[in-house]
Amino acid sequence: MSNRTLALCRAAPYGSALAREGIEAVLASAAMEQDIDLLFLGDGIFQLLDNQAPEAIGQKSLRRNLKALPMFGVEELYVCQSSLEERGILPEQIQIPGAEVTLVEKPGELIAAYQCVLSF
Amino acid sequence: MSNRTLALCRAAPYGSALAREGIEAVLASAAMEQDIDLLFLGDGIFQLLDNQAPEAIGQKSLRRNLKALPMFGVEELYVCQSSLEERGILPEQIQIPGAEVTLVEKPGELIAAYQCVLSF
Amino acid sequence: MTLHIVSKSPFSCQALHDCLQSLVEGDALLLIEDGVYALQHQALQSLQETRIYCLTADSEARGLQTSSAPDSVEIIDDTRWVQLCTEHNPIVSWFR
Amino acid sequence: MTLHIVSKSPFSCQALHDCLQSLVEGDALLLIEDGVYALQHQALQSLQETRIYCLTADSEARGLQTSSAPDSVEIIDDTRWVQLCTEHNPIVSWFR
Amino acid sequence: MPRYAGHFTICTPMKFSLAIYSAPHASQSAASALRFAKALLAGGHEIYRIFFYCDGVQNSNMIAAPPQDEADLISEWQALQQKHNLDLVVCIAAAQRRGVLSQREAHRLEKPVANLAEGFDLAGLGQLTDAVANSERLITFGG
Amino acid sequence: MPRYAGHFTICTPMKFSLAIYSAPHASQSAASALRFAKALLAGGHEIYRIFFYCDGVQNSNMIAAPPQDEADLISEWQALQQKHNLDLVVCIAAAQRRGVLSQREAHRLEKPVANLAEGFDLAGLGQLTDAVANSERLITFGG
Repeated sequence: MSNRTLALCRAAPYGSALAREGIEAVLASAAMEQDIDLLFLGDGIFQLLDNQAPEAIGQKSLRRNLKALPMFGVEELYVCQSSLEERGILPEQIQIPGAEVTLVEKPGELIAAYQCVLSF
Repeated sequence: MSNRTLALCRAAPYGSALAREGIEAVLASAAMEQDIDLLFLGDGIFQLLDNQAPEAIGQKSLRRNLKALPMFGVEELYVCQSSLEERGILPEQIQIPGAEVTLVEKPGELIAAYQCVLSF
Repeated sequence: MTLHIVSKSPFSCQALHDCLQSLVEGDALLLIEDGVYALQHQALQSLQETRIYCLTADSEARGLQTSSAPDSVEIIDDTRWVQLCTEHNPIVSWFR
Repeated sequence: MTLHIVSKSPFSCQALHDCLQSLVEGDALLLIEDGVYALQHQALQSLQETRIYCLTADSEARGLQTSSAPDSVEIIDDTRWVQLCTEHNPIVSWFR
Repeated sequence: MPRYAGHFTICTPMKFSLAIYSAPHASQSAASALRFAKALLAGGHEIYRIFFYCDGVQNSNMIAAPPQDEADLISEWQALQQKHNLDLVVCIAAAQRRGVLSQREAHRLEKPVANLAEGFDLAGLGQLTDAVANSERLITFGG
Repeated sequence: MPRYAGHFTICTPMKFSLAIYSAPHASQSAASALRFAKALLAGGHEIYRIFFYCDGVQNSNMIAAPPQDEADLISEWQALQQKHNLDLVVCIAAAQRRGVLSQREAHRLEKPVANLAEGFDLAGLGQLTDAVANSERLITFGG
């Protein structure tokens, strides 16, 4: 049995551990060659912002983990367009090398295409 | 030294432990005869709702703890008026026997009168 | 069809807002834990096309008057919760 | 004068909203942790009378462009944070 | 007025897995998960796995001692595990960070004591992936 | 453009207390509290007490073992305590519920092991009240 899985990433990085632990779960899944896609929605889009420098707050960069995604075969990242707009973030601020960012107008339609959704 | 203290209660009951642990801290303080007042603001006003029946979710009634406040000398409860209105709750739904509920229009002015604010 | 489970208060958290942005016609919405405070929130009034469910254990715990909730809300027990989960796929939790 | 410390994102949490409802003229607002996302939020634009501070460690951690923040925002280090706490009383934390 | 409806539909048994992210006392969601698990089993469904992640690993901390009149979720999970032979898996990395260790992990990490409750197993995130792949429904309890 | 201002004002030392409600790894707030405590001490201020409440009690769980490249807040609190003789008080009721026990509590509650880190003391909520009464500033770190 195999299930197409969507990781729904809604947590901002650093303030809570959820963003990091979500990406770790996605990487584990991708390493086992399970089909897994990511949808960044709400504050989750802040995970993708460039120029993160969390050393002074004693944390490791989460973007380093995100950059590992393409190496594990996750090459397409879905991003909720209205979440971006609400936060005044431009698409060029959230690029991940080796991955294609696809803006999603109707996240509900994307979600409906999966058998399993893991919320983070 | 003694400090006039305000407990700022913003958590809804049951969903998280913060509402309960906040009231427990207030009761401990009142039992030691420290001056402590309570301001219910935001979802904290839901702590005061009548007819709570949390047995089916495996919890004890938080209102029982609130009803103990007057016995420890806490007889005045401040409630943010706009928080009530935003949530469609009427003042008569949030009465605690033995305590007087005072609606507060400007919570900031109340807060400014205290030396210490404990947030819950 | 998706089942959306919302467990946080719409008055203090964006969970319901984000969920409603992700609703598709035919999806169902289940309110649990502090999510049941949505019964007091106007966002539900606008949801004409969505079946809305609310866990009775959670609304009773909080002393919420379900009689003032919109007609479209069905108050359900845990058995029905399980059944909703068998009837829908995927199941999406909105807990922050 | 009160120092209000907000540590949650205004886009997902009511902390900043509740805090602003409780601001009095002369109060100061300090953004820490996910509270620094308020730099991207329009709520700050309307605060003409309030001194606003933002922890540099937290805005840099998150890659936020402080250059686009309102002029009224002062980016501060931990030493200044301590000083703000000595200068204000009470100190109110808004963390949910 | 909302509708109160009685439902007695009999449905085909399904294979469920749960992912639990919250500690027993901090939020209600672990308690909700336990109630849901009981309702699943009562309804004749199969629980393939319950995966404890993030703060959810605290559900397996055997030295938690809630007051007598409060729910004791850890004991309840253990009782349910025994009765239905459940697969209760605790994420090993999340548990290490949060101070939930098996004897073996305590030894390996040179910590003096272990506190993983009986009935729970430490394992990697692969067990979550495996649960997703082998379950018809996966439900997340977080927050 | 916001103003970047240098401030070198010397201020009178004050007596601070902190209340910490969050576990080390779940949220950033315990780490913020630690940074703030260090800045307080560096500024010549006095810390009357640090009170760990709610999930904050996990800051004293000695068997937490974060990976080498992640912050180890428990050790950092201990080091700060030793250096400055800090009064680190953990709420005994909150700790019981969450599985953080001293030897004495473990014995009393008939639990096989204890995990309270050295440098921390278990005590009642009265110690929070006392901190409020005896400090010029109290700051809450929660969420």
